[in-house]
Amino acid sequence: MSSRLINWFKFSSPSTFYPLAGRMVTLFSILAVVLIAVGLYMSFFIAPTDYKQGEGYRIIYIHVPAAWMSMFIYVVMAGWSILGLIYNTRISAMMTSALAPTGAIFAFLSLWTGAFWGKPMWGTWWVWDARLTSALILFFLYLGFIALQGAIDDNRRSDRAGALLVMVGIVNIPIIYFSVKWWNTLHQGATIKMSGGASMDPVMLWTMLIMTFGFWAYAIAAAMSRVRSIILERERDTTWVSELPEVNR
Amino acid sequence: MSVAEFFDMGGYALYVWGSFGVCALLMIAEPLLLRSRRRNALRRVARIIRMNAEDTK
Amino acid sequence: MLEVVDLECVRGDRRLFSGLSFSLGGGTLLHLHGHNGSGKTTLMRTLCGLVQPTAGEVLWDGESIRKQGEDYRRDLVYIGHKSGIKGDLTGIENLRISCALDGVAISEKQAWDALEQMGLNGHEDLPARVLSQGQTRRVSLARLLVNRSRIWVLDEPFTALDKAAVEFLQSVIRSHVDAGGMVILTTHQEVKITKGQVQELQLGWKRDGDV
Amino acid sequence: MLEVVDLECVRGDRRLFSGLSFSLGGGTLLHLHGHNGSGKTTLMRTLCGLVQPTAGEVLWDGESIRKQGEDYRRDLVYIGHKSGIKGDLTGIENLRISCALDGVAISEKQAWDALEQMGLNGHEDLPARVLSQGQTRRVSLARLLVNRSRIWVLDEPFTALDKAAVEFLQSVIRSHVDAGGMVILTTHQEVKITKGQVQELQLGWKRDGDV
Amino acid sequence: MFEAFYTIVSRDLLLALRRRSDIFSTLFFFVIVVSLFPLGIGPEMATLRLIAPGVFWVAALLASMLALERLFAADFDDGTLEQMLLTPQPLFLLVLGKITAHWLVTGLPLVLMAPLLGLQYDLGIDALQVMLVTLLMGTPALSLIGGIGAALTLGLRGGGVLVSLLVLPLYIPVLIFGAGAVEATASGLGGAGHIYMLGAILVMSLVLAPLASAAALRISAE
Amino acid sequence: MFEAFYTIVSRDLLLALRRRSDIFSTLFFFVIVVSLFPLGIGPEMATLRLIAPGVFWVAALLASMLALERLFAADFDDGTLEQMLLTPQPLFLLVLGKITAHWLVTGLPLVLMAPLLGLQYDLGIDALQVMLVTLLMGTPALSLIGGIGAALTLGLRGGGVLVSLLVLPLYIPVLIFGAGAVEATASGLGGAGHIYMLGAILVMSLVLAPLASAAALRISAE
Ligand code: HEM
Ligand SMILES: Nc1ncnc2c1ncn2[C@@H]1O[C@H](COP(=O)(O)OP(=O)(O)OP(=O)(O)O)[C@@H](O)[C@H]1O
Ligand SMILES: Nc1ncnc2c1ncn2[C@@H]1O[C@H](COP(=O)(O)OP(=O)(O)OP(=O)(O)O)[C@@H](O)[C@H]1O
Ligand SMILES: [Mg+2]
Ligand SMILES: [Mg+2]
Repeated sequence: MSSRLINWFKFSSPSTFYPLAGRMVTLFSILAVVLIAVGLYMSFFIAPTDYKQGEGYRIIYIHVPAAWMSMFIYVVMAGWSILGLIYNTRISAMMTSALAPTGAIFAFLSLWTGAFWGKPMWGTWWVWDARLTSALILFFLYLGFIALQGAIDDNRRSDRAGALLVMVGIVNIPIIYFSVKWWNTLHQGATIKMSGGASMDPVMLWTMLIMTFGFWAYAIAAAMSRVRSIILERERDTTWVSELPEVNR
Repeated sequence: MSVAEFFDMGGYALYVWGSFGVCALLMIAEPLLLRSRRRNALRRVARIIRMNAEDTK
Repeated sequence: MLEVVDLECVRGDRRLFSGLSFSLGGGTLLHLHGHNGSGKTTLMRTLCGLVQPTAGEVLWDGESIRKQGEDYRRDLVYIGHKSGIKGDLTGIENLRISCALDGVAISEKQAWDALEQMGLNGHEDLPARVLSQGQTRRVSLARLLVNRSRIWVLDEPFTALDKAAVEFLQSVIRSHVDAGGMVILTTHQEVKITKGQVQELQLGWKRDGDV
Repeated sequence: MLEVVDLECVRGDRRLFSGLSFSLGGGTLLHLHGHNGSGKTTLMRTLCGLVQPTAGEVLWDGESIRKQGEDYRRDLVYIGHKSGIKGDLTGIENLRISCALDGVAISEKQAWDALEQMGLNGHEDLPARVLSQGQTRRVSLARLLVNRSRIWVLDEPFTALDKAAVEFLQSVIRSHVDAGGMVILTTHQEVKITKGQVQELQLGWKRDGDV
Repeated sequence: MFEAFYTIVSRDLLLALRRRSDIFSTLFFFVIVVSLFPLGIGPEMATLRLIAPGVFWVAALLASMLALERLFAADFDDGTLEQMLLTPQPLFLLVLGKITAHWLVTGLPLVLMAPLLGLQYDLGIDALQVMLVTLLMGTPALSLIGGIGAALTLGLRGGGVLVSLLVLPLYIPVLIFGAGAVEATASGLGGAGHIYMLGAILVMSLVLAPLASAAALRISAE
Repeated sequence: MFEAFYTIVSRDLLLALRRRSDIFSTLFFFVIVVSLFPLGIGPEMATLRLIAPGVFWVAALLASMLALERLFAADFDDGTLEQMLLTPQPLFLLVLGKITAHWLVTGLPLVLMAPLLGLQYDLGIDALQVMLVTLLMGTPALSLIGGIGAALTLGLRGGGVLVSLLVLPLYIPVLIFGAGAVEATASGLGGAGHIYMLGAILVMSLVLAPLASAAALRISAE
């Protein structure tokens, strides 16, 4: 236990996390490019045309991954925040704020693509249906977090305030996820049940999964590179930063 | 299937490309922003190092 | 016994103080000196636990004040730049409420006496809003007369007070120190406290004489 | 030439002062004395025309200030308990704006110099919000360095200032008086102004020594 | 312990009594919003009855969101909050006290007023009852949740908006269930389900919100 | 003279820029109010289109009423208002300056935002145009009129409500003509008449309000 704790703390110090993050950026950017490329190819050329929605349904291949990631990233942020409270490691706060913008982007994408899907399918860009609304709420949560941290000059305060906010906001995730169950709505129910049984053509399903993993890799790459910048900005007057090769180039 | 057909997306061109387009846009824009942010951070650090060098001199 | 172990505080891009260590036993008065902006207020707020230091620790009876929380606060009074007075409440009400929250509820009678001593006769039951600066200040200082905490942290307590009030407050402080309490004080005016029990601490970066 | 003709001011059910008459020529300093709550601030605000007296009048060059309005205000600076500083603006911006409104617009350069003189080097372009009390006070006092009004009304200008700053401010006041200006001043601290040009005025009802 | 809770509540009630406005302003705002609509929309009863639940709940939500700014701000400015942080009392208790008083002053009057205003939109008795119940459960939840936002944004440059931006996402569920319940009842199918959800939200916020707000205050007071 | 006017306007704009919130808070409030209604009321487009003008105007009215509190309060608290009263400048000019800035910060963004939100309620183009025009004429009038109330209630216990109480009666005509114009257009019969009335109100308040506010300020500052 203790030994595990120790090497956890080793990585939680910015100076050791920085290079690690660097390696992850390269790895996951490559992964993301490959997966998304394959995913796009499949979603346009392999995946069959949907019998009732025609070609329009292909939006699903970005809509659903985006929607999932938007929720997933928020959960991860909450995880980091809790870690931060327990071990108060500086890195956790940095990770939280590094994830937020990417999460916000995905939340926006799920709204946007959803709207662009809704127009042909439901004949309207927007309805105040539970799922849609809760997705909108999630987007607001991200904006709120970013705005709050933006409004605070002092790093330490903004870290702590942010962490608290994220943990409070986490209660919304179940609401979003189950909103479809709780209200009977226009919006699709979960096609992938927790039980695992899928109500979907396997090819479509695979394409969706590949895209999802592509987005996932993208998110990691983006967050990691952002956290590197944050570390640089905050640790700017430490010696280890001043000794970095990329600085002295 | 011809290129035109493909881009027509069975009449759903606006919606499909509208979504995929914006998606691509954002997912290309973000890395660019990240890159510039990193550049600025590095520049700032470099400046600070130079300042300290001045002081020690 | 209050101990400060190399405390550091950074504000914006200015390091106000660092590696600051001292300890304070019962029956002593610590007089903070320093030019405007030297960090006196910041230091005091750190000692109260209102500000988290960027490095170092404050220990009370050997244990970090962060850990102690309420126990430490029970031993502490802080009177800062902000009056902590509700303009819509009378002096009496203000005093009684703040005491109740300090855990030492006092009777109407005691409150009247305290304000009387503070020279607010005839103003006890006016809404604090209409009081003059000096009078408002007196109301917030009245807490010291009824409060039995061991540490008093007083940030420029003499501002806006007239000479008589300053005299009186000094005697109050003196007797608290004599009774074995601790006082941490900053003021830009002269203080006449019997030397000997007095520690001095100098903050700041300006050479004196510099404006 | 400022004349006060039996001025009376009642606050709530207390008559602060009545039948108050005096006149003030150029090159003199009027030092108001009085215990807390004796009505100094009220009197000063009356002299500025912010408070309407219950009886009597204030004349400026023989004419009532009520009538003169803007002309009188052009000759007047009042620095009171409230800082009159916007926390979100930097010292420079605060100074320049208040001067512009006083009708004496000043250049960026002049503003920097004034604050420099007030000993705010390195803090000129911080939002006033983050400044210490003394520093905030210095920003509002900087007006005196660039302003050319004849009457200065200063309500406890020395509060929160450190010794060096007090010294400096006193020299500024002195030179204004020497240059034929008038200063109306209240403070509970000692003031060293070359006697002779100084008038004293005592307000209040408490015997001194009383708290 | 409860001593302190009691002191805070009575203190804030006393203050509210001194500046009555605080009691009325929220109530008044609520009344205005609700009554202005018929003016803006026109008197067709059909339409009004249709939109009534929405209007009432939105009005209630806005009212409590606006009241938030006053929750800690005054104490923060005059330094009494600072003093509270230094009292030897569990902070969450004081916070709970402040929120309780705040609700009694801003929330309760509004709840009691609602049914009367409801007549304006000629809602049925049962709909009115449900409205009363849901508001009675919903508004405290709103105050509790809002407290967190208020505490987090205390003394920040972006005060006003930030609060709304932070708090709104957490408010919307309350709105949906609240209005939902009334609508469901008005349109015949019972609103029990919604009301249970409201209850759940209330309990959760009652347990968690004060702790969160307390933590937020410590962060902001620095 | 205009020097002073210009100084005040730029000062307040600068301040608004520093605490952006003030710009957004009103706008955000407006957006919230307008967007929450569909949530509370439900998505039937027919209903929405029906109530749109009302919702928009009520929202605008509330937004500007709430922004009022901030018009003089801040300057009053930190003593800068006191200083303004002592400057050798005609006060009504300074007041006009403050109100102008206030409108640019709180009113204008809201006006520009309205048409976009209008789409949510799918209003027709012409209705949207009229909405834009009426808001463009109405909101300055609201700010000007509101200024009087704000000045009168400055520093009084009771601030908030009092303002609304004083101001509301004067606001309602603006509301009625404003919403009226949009409805009239939406329902085919042109809203010209209403718009003229709005114009008249605007001109009158532009002339009288600053003087009244100035007088009120002198009274309140004592
Ligand atoms: C603005 C409009 C929309 C928003 C905000 C939205 C939001 C979401 C969210 C948050 C999810 C993920 C939640 C989950 O997987 O359980 C999701 C999944 C999904 N959405 Fe949407 N959606 C919108 C419009 C649409 C439209 C118009 C359609 C199709 C007609 C659609 C079809 C789906 C499907 C099939 C899923 C996958 C469900 C699953 O596999 O669990 N969405 N959407
Ligand atoms: N965000 C910030 N950026 C830069 N400097 C800051 C910031 N916050 C505070 N400061 C500086 O920190 C110092 C705060 O000092 P503090 O208020 O403790 O001074 P003080 O010793 O109490 O002065 P005074 O005697 O005037 O009360 C000031 O010099 C102020 O300029
Ligand atoms: N509404 C009121 N009712 C009763 N008394 C009042 C009222 N308003 C003001 N006062 C009294 O008038 C006096 C105001 O005095 P002022 O502020 O001028 O005192 P000061 O001489 O400036 O005192 P300080 O030295 O403390 O600044 C105070 O004694 C105050 O109690
Ligand atoms: Mg200080
Ligand atoms: Mg005074």
